[in-house]
Amino acid sequence: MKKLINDPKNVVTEAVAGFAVAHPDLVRVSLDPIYIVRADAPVAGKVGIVSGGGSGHEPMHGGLVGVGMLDAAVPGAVFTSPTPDPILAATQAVDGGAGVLHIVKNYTGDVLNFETAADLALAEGIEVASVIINDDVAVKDSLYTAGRRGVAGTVLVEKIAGAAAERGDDLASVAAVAEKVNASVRSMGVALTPCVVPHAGKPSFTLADDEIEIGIGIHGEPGRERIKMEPADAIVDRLLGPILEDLPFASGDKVLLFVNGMGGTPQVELYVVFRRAAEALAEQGIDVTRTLVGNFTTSLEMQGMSISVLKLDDELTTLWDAPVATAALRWGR
Amino acid sequence: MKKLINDPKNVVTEAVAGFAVAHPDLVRVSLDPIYIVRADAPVAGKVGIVSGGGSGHEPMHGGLVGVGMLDAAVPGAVFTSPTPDPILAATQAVDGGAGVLHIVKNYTGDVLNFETAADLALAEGIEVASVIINDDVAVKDSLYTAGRRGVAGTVLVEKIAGAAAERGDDLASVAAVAEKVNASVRSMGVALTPCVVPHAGKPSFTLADDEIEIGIGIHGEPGRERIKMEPADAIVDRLLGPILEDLPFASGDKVLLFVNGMGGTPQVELYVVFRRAAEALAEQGIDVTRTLVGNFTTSLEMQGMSISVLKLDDELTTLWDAPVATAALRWGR
Amino acid sequence: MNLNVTWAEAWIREGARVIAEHRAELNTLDRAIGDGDHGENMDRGFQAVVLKLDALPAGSTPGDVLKLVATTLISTVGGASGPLFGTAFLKAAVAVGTVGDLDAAAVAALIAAARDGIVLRGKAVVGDKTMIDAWTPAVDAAAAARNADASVVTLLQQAADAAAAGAVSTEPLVAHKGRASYLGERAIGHRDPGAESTTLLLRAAAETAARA
Amino acid sequence: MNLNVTWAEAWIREGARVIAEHRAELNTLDRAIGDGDHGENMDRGFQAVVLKLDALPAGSTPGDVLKLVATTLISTVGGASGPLFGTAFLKAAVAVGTVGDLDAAAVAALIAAARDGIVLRGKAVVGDKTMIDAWTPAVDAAAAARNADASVVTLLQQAADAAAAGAVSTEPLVAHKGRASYLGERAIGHRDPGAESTTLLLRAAAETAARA
Ligand SMILES: Nc1ncnc2c1ncn2[C@@H]1O[C@H](COP(=O)(O)OP(=O)(O)O)[C@@H](O)[C@H]1O
Ligand SMILES: Nc1ncnc2c1ncn2[C@@H]1O[C@H](COP(=O)(O)OP(=O)(O)O)[C@@H](O)[C@H]1O
Ligand SMILES: [Mg+2]
Ligand SMILES: [Mg+2]
Ligand SMILES: [Mg+2]
Ligand SMILES: [Mg+2]
Repeated sequence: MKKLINDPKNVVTEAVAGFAVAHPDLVRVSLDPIYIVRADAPVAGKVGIVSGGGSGHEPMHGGLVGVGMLDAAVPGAVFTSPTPDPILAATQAVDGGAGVLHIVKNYTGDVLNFETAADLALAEGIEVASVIINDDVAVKDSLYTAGRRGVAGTVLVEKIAGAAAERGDDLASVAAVAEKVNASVRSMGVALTPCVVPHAGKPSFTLADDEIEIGIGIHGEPGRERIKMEPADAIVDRLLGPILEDLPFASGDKVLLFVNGMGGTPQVELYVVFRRAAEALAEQGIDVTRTLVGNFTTSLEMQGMSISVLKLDDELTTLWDAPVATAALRWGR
Repeated sequence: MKKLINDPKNVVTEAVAGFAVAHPDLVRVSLDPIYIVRADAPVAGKVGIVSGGGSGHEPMHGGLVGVGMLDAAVPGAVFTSPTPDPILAATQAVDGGAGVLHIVKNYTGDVLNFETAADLALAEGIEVASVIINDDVAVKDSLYTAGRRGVAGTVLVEKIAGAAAERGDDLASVAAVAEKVNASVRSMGVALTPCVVPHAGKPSFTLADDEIEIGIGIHGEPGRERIKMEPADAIVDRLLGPILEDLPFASGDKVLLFVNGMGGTPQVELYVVFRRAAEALAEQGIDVTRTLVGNFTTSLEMQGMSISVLKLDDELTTLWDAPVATAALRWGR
Repeated sequence: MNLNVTWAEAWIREGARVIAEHRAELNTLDRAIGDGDHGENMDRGFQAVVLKLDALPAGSTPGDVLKLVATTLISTVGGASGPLFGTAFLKAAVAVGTVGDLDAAAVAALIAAARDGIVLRGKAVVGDKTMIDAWTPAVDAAAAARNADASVVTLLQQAADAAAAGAVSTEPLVAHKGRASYLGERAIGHRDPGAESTTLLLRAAAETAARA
Repeated sequence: MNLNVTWAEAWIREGARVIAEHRAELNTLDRAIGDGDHGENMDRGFQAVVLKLDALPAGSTPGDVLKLVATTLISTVGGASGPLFGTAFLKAAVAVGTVGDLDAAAVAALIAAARDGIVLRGKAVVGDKTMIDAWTPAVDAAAAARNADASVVTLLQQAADAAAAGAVSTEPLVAHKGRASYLGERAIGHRDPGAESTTLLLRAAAETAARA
C-alpha cells in the first residue's frame, strides 16, 4: 500500500485541515470535534442540513458543503460513521433557529450515531428531522437485512434538499422533499478493483484480473455477485436492469442520470459508461433531462462506478437547477 | 487490466459522445474529425482558444471547454497528440473573426501537429497565435532536451487566457497573458503507481511496493528519479523545493497553489498534500491567495499528484476570479 | 467473594489489552463480511477508555467505571459497534447502580442489562449473526450459574464460554443485521466480528475475576 | 533495373505488414523511454495507408504513392512520429517528382529528402537518439552505394543495413530530443523506437526491391 499520507491516524484531520485552507471562501472547519460548516453558518431562519458518515467517500460530504447544499458535514474515521459528539456540535453550529435536517445513509452505524446526536440536540432545544437514504438496489430490502444501503443517490438528495432549504422551506418541507428524492432515486454499482483503507494497509477484498464485483457497496464491502469482466456496455445494461425495474421507471419518465466514479476510474471510462447509459434509457423511452458525471461518492481509490437514476418532476428539476456553490458541485454563482 | 471500455479503439470516440450527452448545455461535439466546442461557438468578435493533446488527461481539455475558458478541445488517441485535421477543424469552428489562440503543451508531437494545423488555418485566412506551455521543473530546460514539458500549469493558463478572451482582449493580448501565466507557473509531480493505456493493456512502468517516481510526466513516462516511499509531508517538500527555486518565488509573493491529482489518488490524500504545501509556503512567507485542488490533469488511473505554484498579480487574480462555466471548473455563473 | 471497583477497572484494562492484541484479527473478520474496521474501532475506543481510567476519581464504584466506559465508547468508536457497546455499558451501569461490591446476582444482571441495551438499539435477535449471538448465550449461562448458586468467578467463566460458543455459532449463518446482511449467502462460513469482540471482553471479565 | 509504382506500392504494403507485425515490440521500446504508443501510432497510420492504396488511381507514379503515404500519416498518426514520417514522405515525394521509374540516383535522393524533411521539422542531429540516427546512416550508405554505381537493390539493402546499425547505435545514448530526453541517463541501454521503425520501413523497401 502506498498512500500520500503521514500517520494513518491523522489522515482525516489533516485532510479536513487542508480542506479548510483550500476553500476558505466556502467553508469553516472545526478539528476537535471534527466537522465542516459553510462559511456563513448558521444562517438565521434557514433550515440547517447536516450529513456525514465515514471518510473515504470524498467529495461526499465535505465537498458538498456550501450555499444551496449542505450546511455541515461530519466526517468519521475512514469508512466508520462519526460519533454523536461531532454530529451534535455540527448540528448546533448550523442551527439558525429553523431546525436542522440530518441526512443519514442507511448503515447501522450511521443511523445509530445520528439517532443519538438527534436525541442530544433535541434535549438542547434544537428541532431535528432525519431522513434515511437507501437508494442501493443491489441490496434487497427485506425483514432479513439491515435494509438497502445509502449510496450515490445521497448526493442528489443533498443538492435538492439544500436548494429547498436555501429558498426558505421549513423543516417539514425540506425533510419531505428529501424523502421524495430518496423515494425516486435508485442506484447500483460495480467494482473493478478493491480499495485499501489506510489503517488496514491491505485491500478490503481481492478480485482476479478478469473478475468484477457487481452490486458493490461504498465501503469496500464485497458486492452480491462476482462475474467475469465484460465490455462496458454490457456492465451498464446489467446495472440499469435492476435500477429501472425497481422504481419502476417507465417510458415517458423524465430523469436525472448520474454516473458516479468510485474514485480510481479514469474520466474517459465514466463517459464511455454515460454514453451507453443514456442510450439505454433512450431505448426505453426514458427522457434524460438532467445529468451528472464524476467522482462524487467514492470509495478511496476503488476502480468502478455506480449509476443512479432519479425520476424528476417540475419541483425536483427546479430545485436541481437552483444555484449551488460547494467545492465539488457548483453552478449559478 | 480491467477497464470500463468496449473496443479500446473506440474509447475516445465513445467518451466524447458520452461527454456530449452529459453536457449539452456547455458543449457541442464533432466525432469525425473529433473535437469539442463550446455550445455557442463561434462567438463573433471573440478570440477563440483551442487546446488539445493526447486523451487520458481528462478533464483536461474537454472538461475545460465553456464560457470563460476554452472554445475548443481536440483529443488525440490516448497519450497521443491529435493530428492536424481535427485541430484545423476545431480552429475553424471557433473562429469568430478575432483570431484563434492555440495553447499547446511542450511535447514534440503536440508542437508539430499544432504547428501544421496553424499553417493550414493561416492558409485559410484565420489568424492563429500559439503559446507553448512548459511548466514542469522536473525536466531540465537545456539544449540537450526537448525542453520542459507542459503539465498541470496548462489548466491555469487556459483559465486565465479564457477570461481574457471572454472580456474581449484581442489575440495579441490573450496570447501575451497566456505567455505571462506560463512564465509565472512551475509544477512538479510524483507517481505512486503507473497507469495502463487501454491499447497496451499493461502498465507503462512498474514500481515496487515501496517505491515512488519523482518528477513523473503525465503520459506514463518514467520520471527522473525513483526513491523509497516517504510520508506525504516529505514528498510535498521534495516537490516544492525545485518549484520554488526555479522561478524563483520569494517571501511576500502572492500565489495560486494548485494540487492536482493524477487520477487514481483519493481526495483525502490530495487535501493532506494541500495542507502541507500551504503550510510550507507560509513558512517561506509566500502568501497563498488562490487555490485549486482536484483531478484536472490526470494520467488515467495513475496514483500520484503534482503541485503547481503560480505567481499572481492583480491582473492574473482578476482573470482567475472571472466567471467560468465548464464541466470541470465552474464559478460565477 | 464479590467483585469491586478494582475488579471493574482491571476488567476494562484487560479488555483493552486483549482488544489491542486482537485488533488485526478483528479487522480481518470484519474485512470478510463487513468493512474491515471492527478491530480499529474497538481499539480506538478502549485506548481512549484506558486514558480516562487513569484519571478515575477515588471512591468510584463499579457503576462509575461502566458509565465511563459507556460514554467514552459512544464518543470515540463510531460505526455500529460504538453505539451498541456504548449502550450496553450504559445499561449495565444503570443495572449495577451505586453498590460497591457486585455479587453473582449483580454480575448476572449486569450482563443481561448490557445485552438488553444492544437489543434496544440494534433490534437483533439470536441467529441474526451479530454480537447478540454471543451476548444472549452469555446472559443465559450467567442466569443458569446464578440459579445453581455458582461463584461470581464461575458465573463469569461460564458466560465467557457460552459467548465463545455463540461466536463460533455465527459461522454457518446468513446475516440479517449489520453490513454482513448485504452479502446474503456469501456471509456463510465467516465468524461475526462483534460476537468475537464480545467474547474477548467477557473472557477478560472472567480472568480478572479469577485473579481478584 | 529501375523501381516503378508497383514497387512503391509493394514497399508500402510490406512496410505496413512489418509495422503491424512489430507493433507490440515498438510499443515496448517506446514504453521503456517514451509513452508506449509508437507501434500503435505507426500501425494506425499504415493501416490507413493500406486502405487508401486500395483506391490508388491507375497511372499513378511512385511520387503519388509517397504523397498519399505522407498525407495519410499526417492525418492519422498524430504524436511526434506522425508529422515526422509524414514530412519525410512528403519531401520524398517532391524529390522523386513525377517520374515513373526510379533509378539508384532517384532512390538515394528519395531517402535523403525524407531525412531532410525530418530534420526540418524535428531539428535532431545524429546522436540525439532519434529516428535520425537510423535515417542519416541510411542516407550516407545510399550515397556511397550510388557513388559505387551499385544497383538500386544493393543501394536499398545497404541503406537498410546502415539504418539497422544506426538503430542499434542509439542504445548507449542519452536522448536530446523527444520524450526520451526527459529521462536523462535513464534512457541509456534502450533502443530508440523511431529508429527501429525506420529500419523496418527501409528493410521493407530493400526486400520488395529485391523481389521487383
Ligand atoms: N443491528 C445490530 N445489532 C447487534 N449487533 C450489530 C448490529 N449491526 C451490527 N452489529 C455488530 O456490529 C459489528 C460491526 O461493528 P463495526 O465493524 O465496528 O461497525 P461497522 O459495521 O459500522 O463498520 C458486527 O460484527 C455485529 O456484531
Ligand atoms: N525532434 C525529433 N526529431 C526526430 N525524431 C524524433 C524527434 N522527437 C521524437 N522523435 C522520434 O519519434 C519517436 C516517438 O514517436 P511516437 O512514440 O510515435 O510519438 P510520441 O513521442 O509523441 O509518443 C522517437 O522514438 C523518435 O525516434
Ligand atoms: Mg465501519
Ligand atoms: Mg505518444
Ligand atoms: Mg466494520
Ligand atoms: Mg510515443
